[in-house]
Amino acid sequence: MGSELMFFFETVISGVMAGVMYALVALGFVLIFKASGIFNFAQGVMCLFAALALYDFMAPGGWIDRLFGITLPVWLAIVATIGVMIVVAWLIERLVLQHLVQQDPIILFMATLGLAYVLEGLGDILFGSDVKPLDLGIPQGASDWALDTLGLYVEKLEVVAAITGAVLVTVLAIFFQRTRIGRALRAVADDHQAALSVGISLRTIWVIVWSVSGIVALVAGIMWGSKSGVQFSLSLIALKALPVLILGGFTSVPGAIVGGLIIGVGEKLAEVYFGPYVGGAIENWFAYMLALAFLLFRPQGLFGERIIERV
Amino acid sequence: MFYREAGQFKSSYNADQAILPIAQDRVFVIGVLAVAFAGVPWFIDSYWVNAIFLPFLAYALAALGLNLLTGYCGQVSLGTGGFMAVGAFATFKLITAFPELNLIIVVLLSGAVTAAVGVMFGLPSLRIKGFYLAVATLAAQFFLVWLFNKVGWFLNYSPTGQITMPSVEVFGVLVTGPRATPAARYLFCLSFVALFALAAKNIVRGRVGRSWMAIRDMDIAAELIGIRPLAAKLSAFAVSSFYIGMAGSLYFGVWLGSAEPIEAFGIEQSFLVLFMIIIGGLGSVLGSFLGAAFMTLMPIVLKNFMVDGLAVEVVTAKHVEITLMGVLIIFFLIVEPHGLARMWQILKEKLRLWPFPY
Amino acid sequence: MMFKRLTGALIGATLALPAVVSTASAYELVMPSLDYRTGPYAPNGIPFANGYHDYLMMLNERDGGIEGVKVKLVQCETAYNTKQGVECYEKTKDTPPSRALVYQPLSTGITYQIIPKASVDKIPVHSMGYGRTSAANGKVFDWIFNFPATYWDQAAVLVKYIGEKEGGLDKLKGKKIALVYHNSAYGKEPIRTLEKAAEKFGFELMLLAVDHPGQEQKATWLQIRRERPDWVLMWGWGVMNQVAIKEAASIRYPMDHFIGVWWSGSENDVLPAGESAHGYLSGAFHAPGDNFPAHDDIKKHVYDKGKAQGERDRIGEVLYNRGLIAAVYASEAIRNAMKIHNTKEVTPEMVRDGYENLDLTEARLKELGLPGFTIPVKITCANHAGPRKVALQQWDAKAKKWSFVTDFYDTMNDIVDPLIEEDSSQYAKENKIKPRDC
Amino acid sequence: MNQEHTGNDVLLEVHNISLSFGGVTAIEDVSFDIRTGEIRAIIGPNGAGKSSMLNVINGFYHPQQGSITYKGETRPQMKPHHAASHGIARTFQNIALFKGMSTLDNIMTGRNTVMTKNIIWQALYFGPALKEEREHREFVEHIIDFLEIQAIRKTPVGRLPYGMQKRVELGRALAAEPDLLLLDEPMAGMNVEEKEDMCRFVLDVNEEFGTTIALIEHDMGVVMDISDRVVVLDYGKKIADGTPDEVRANQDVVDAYLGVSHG
Repeated sequence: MGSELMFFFETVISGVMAGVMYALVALGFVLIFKASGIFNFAQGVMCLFAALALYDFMAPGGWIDRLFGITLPVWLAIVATIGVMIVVAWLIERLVLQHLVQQDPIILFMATLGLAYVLEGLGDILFGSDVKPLDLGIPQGASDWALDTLGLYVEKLEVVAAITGAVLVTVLAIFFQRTRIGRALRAVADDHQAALSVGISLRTIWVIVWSVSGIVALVAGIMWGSKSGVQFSLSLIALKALPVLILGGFTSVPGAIVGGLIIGVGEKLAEVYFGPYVGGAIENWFAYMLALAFLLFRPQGLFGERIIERV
Repeated sequence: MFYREAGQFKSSYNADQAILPIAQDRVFVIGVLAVAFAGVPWFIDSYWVNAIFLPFLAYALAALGLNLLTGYCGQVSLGTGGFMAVGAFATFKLITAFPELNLIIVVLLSGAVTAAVGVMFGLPSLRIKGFYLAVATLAAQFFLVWLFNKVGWFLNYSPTGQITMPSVEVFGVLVTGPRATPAARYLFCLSFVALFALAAKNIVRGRVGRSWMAIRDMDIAAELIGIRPLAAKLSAFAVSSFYIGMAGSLYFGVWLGSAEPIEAFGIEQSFLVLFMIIIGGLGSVLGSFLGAAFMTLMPIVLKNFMVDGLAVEVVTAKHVEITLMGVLIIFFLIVEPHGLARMWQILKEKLRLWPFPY
Repeated sequence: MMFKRLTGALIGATLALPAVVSTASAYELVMPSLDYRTGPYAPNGIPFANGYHDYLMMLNERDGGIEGVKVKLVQCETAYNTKQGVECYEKTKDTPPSRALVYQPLSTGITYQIIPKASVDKIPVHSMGYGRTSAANGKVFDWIFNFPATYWDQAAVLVKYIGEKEGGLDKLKGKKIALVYHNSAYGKEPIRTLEKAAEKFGFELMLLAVDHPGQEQKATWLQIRRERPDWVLMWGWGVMNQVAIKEAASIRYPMDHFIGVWWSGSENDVLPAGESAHGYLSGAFHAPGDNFPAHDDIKKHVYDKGKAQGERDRIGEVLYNRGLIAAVYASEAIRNAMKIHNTKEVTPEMVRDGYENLDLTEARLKELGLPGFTIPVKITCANHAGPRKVALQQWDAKAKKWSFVTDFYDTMNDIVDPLIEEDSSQYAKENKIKPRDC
Repeated sequence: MNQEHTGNDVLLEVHNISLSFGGVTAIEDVSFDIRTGEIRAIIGPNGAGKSSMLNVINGFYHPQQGSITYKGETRPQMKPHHAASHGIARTFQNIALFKGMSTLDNIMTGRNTVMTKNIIWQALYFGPALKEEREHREFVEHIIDFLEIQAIRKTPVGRLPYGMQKRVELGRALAAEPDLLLLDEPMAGMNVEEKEDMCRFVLDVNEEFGTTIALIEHDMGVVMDISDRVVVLDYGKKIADGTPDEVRANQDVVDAYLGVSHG
């Protein structure tokens, strides 16, 4: 009985950890949706692209190595990758978004599909399609202490991810609440015209928000890439973030985290306790069904802004 | 010079309500149909049918179905892959259980089954809107595919999980299976697509179509002038799923011939068809065709152009193809955000003035 | 203006579509290669495609082709996608002068697509150790070959190995074996065989499906941690393998009790897990490593001349060698066809005969510069699966090397044969095929 | 169509309606009636609850208290499509046309409640469906003639100027052949000429088709000119009800409009 209870805790903890990992991906979506109303289909590919760049900068035979004959240490590679993501954001604004201001959200959504294709193709051309084991020195494997003393299985990488996720959300929350740019971002989210009238350039805002989202993508890419190696499949984790998004609301940063936790715990419990009776592999649709059930009660997601209907 | 409507007067409302009120358009469409029905079958070979025409036709029908729902009724759905799977599996179950049943009836029944399933998964649309609905329809996508993959009955307990279409004759002509001639398979699909494109055009210009568009443009006002959201949305889901189900049936039965649920009907399908209608033109029957052509044929054109034409190495060509595909999508959206169909319309308007641009 | 130019280019490209340009006047052996160097499974597709490419190029460079007739390798990118695979098949099948001589479809989905088509087009298909298992029955599947062994043989062999380690097959009673499988047609292949074996030997079978792509397997491994199966088998593919091996290590599952199918046993799968993958086992039907004379020839004739598509230090990876052995089988079948039909201008029909009468002995392997690389293969009209033997290899994380740890085991005919018979006769019935007499 | 212009039978009556949104009271205990064939104006300062009242009448808002008697049937609330199919049509304060559709199609949607042919006939576009489509098209063409908007028949309404859009919206409401027409500020934002046109249409509708009209309007001149009776709301309460002259003389109304503080 005791071990059953212990196992239940383990399942819940795994769910929490998985949820944080999903939330890391979902955060990138939220940032862009919040500030520009764009559902960014390319978010998954951005994670892949960032992780590919990061690996490449540190690897012998990578671009830095070929161009300058050196490989970068981890921290410098991260800085360089952040630089790359900012350039990518700037290019996206310059070449794509700028020409599509005022279009329907669904058109912009389609444009992000184009972006996804471009980033995928460029990623392949620039960095190759092999599996790249990403080792930044993040501890991996089960925590021995937890396993030996508590008999509890906790993955170290995921603890790191959870802490990172928490820090990231806090930083973003402060960024949105306290800084001038953050307030501007919120203003843009509320009303494009109003934001323009107080003298904030929409274009600057978009570059900033896509950059931040690129950085979030890098964090997600590092965490997932450390787990499975950097490869094309990394771009598919975006699918895992979608139920989190609907549950938490497209516009809420804390929503992404809470949504991630609910989805993570929910799907793990379902798979472990209910899956064996129906043949398993139910996690995916269960996550969506769970999100759908929530939506039926709150059509705008848990933390989404309330939709008011008027004529 | 050649594209003029001046001098074409309508003397009755019937004529004014005709599908193609402008004579040149009529000639053009009849010409396209004539070439498609009478010309293409003469030169079509297995490459053209398997790589070009059947994928185009199957996806065009699916895109048409989704466009009815998303383009005309404004309900974004990402369940297309799942609904295509319903159509495909209905076809498989029907044709293996009743081998004597005419394939035409099987395809129609598959559409009907899918319509029923579509209505069921359309129910949340009464409360959930926009992208939330889109992502909610993913629940249908994942659940349906899981179901077909997991429950042996759907697969006729095939040990591998692959379903295979038996060879079926329609009016004495083989249309499925490896021995069916390219022309027979092509004509079978083409007939469905042409007929149901016409039906779609009719539906969207009648009462039902108007009620869908009313819901799309302003659902509250529509409700207040007496359009029932329930009936309008669910009928859109039903008709749309009917089309998508038939598309799934042709996709599996006539084109691929065998399929496994996860790969053939995965989430990528849902996105692909949605992108077809956006790039082709939301709320446009023509746009569904243009979008399907763009998304299915453009990669092949790019690839063949680079590999055969420019002798680029295959891998590089693939990478460049993906990148170019993205660039083209963005390019077309910037040039005309409302899709290829609108671009075509603008072209026609220019043609109307040609050769005097002002 | 821009638009107009674009339209022009597009029309030009469309017209170029069916163009199959034939430049050389001499007879050539057309060998299509349906590669997947892009997409989610690219990491596995690249080494295989390189191995296939390099061996055939080496023949061209060293011997002027097969028996002096040049090989024309026609590559086509499928991205492991069935629909693109169909396009590739249709595009390449009639390439002049010889038409496509043999297809290696390389994915379960594409194999299933090509099986009926190739039978009508009269082109042999070699789905080497994958695809439709019952194609082993040559009486029903005239054009399909899947030697040297099938998934079902492999499942049987893995049970045999486990039995041996437990001290005899009778000791399997009461044991628990888990199967972690890719939730697709491919992953479901071994289930029937394992169920039959479980029935016969009395072990408990635990089935755990993992959905594509398989980056999140927490729930699966939690269940393994709770149930503590004695052995874990895996039918995984792509990123699923890497994650599974890491998860297994995390829950401290003993690696030497964790056995993958031969598609879950490449360097790609174990390297990301680092040290913790040490001792992981997988099925195999050919040796790893680049220490064979054939590899030296490849380095000399392909890499030194700058005709390679891959990197030199990746020669000899497991999947590279798999591509290589596929090319060896194909070229030997063609050579055989030339001998049987006494012509250098072989057609796909002749190559089929070449495959059907293939007898690749150890002596011949030695001549080819691959002594001990794999087991001898002898194909007959009735048996398209050949020897149906499987060995196990193990990963040494310190040396970063795979190596054989067992000899080749025979399959369990009493379990697998009836299954093959059942499935192939059902296929024959559904498709109205009258089995040949052999 | 040529009903008697009686002015005596009560078509609709609201009894003691109260409506609030999350604690904020929009309408408080309001009762009044609308007689068949009359033009009934509802006036009051901004935020008086006029639009809310219309929304209650055609069922979009559900009042917490009170009941509605329409054509002799009393119920606490209506469903919007029920109201629509029983002859209540309306226009909106902020134009609520279907922007993606042409003028003709917009007005045709007004006929939806009386069109019956099912989707299969429509898909065939043949026989009964074609006949039905043509009959309704003819009816709609009458409205188009009546409103003098022939030239913009095929124009997408999104491209029309504001005044025209208002007219199309009126056309859409008329297409339903309503017994009771609710007009929410039909002349807001119009110039004098457009207002005159609109007044003419409203009066013509009332006289030619005998349609009962309830309208909200801010332009007092217009209200006093065209309406038969006026009800005045202020802060959600009814403060006056009667003929234009009676209302004009009411001290509460004068106070409300001049902004004299209450009580």
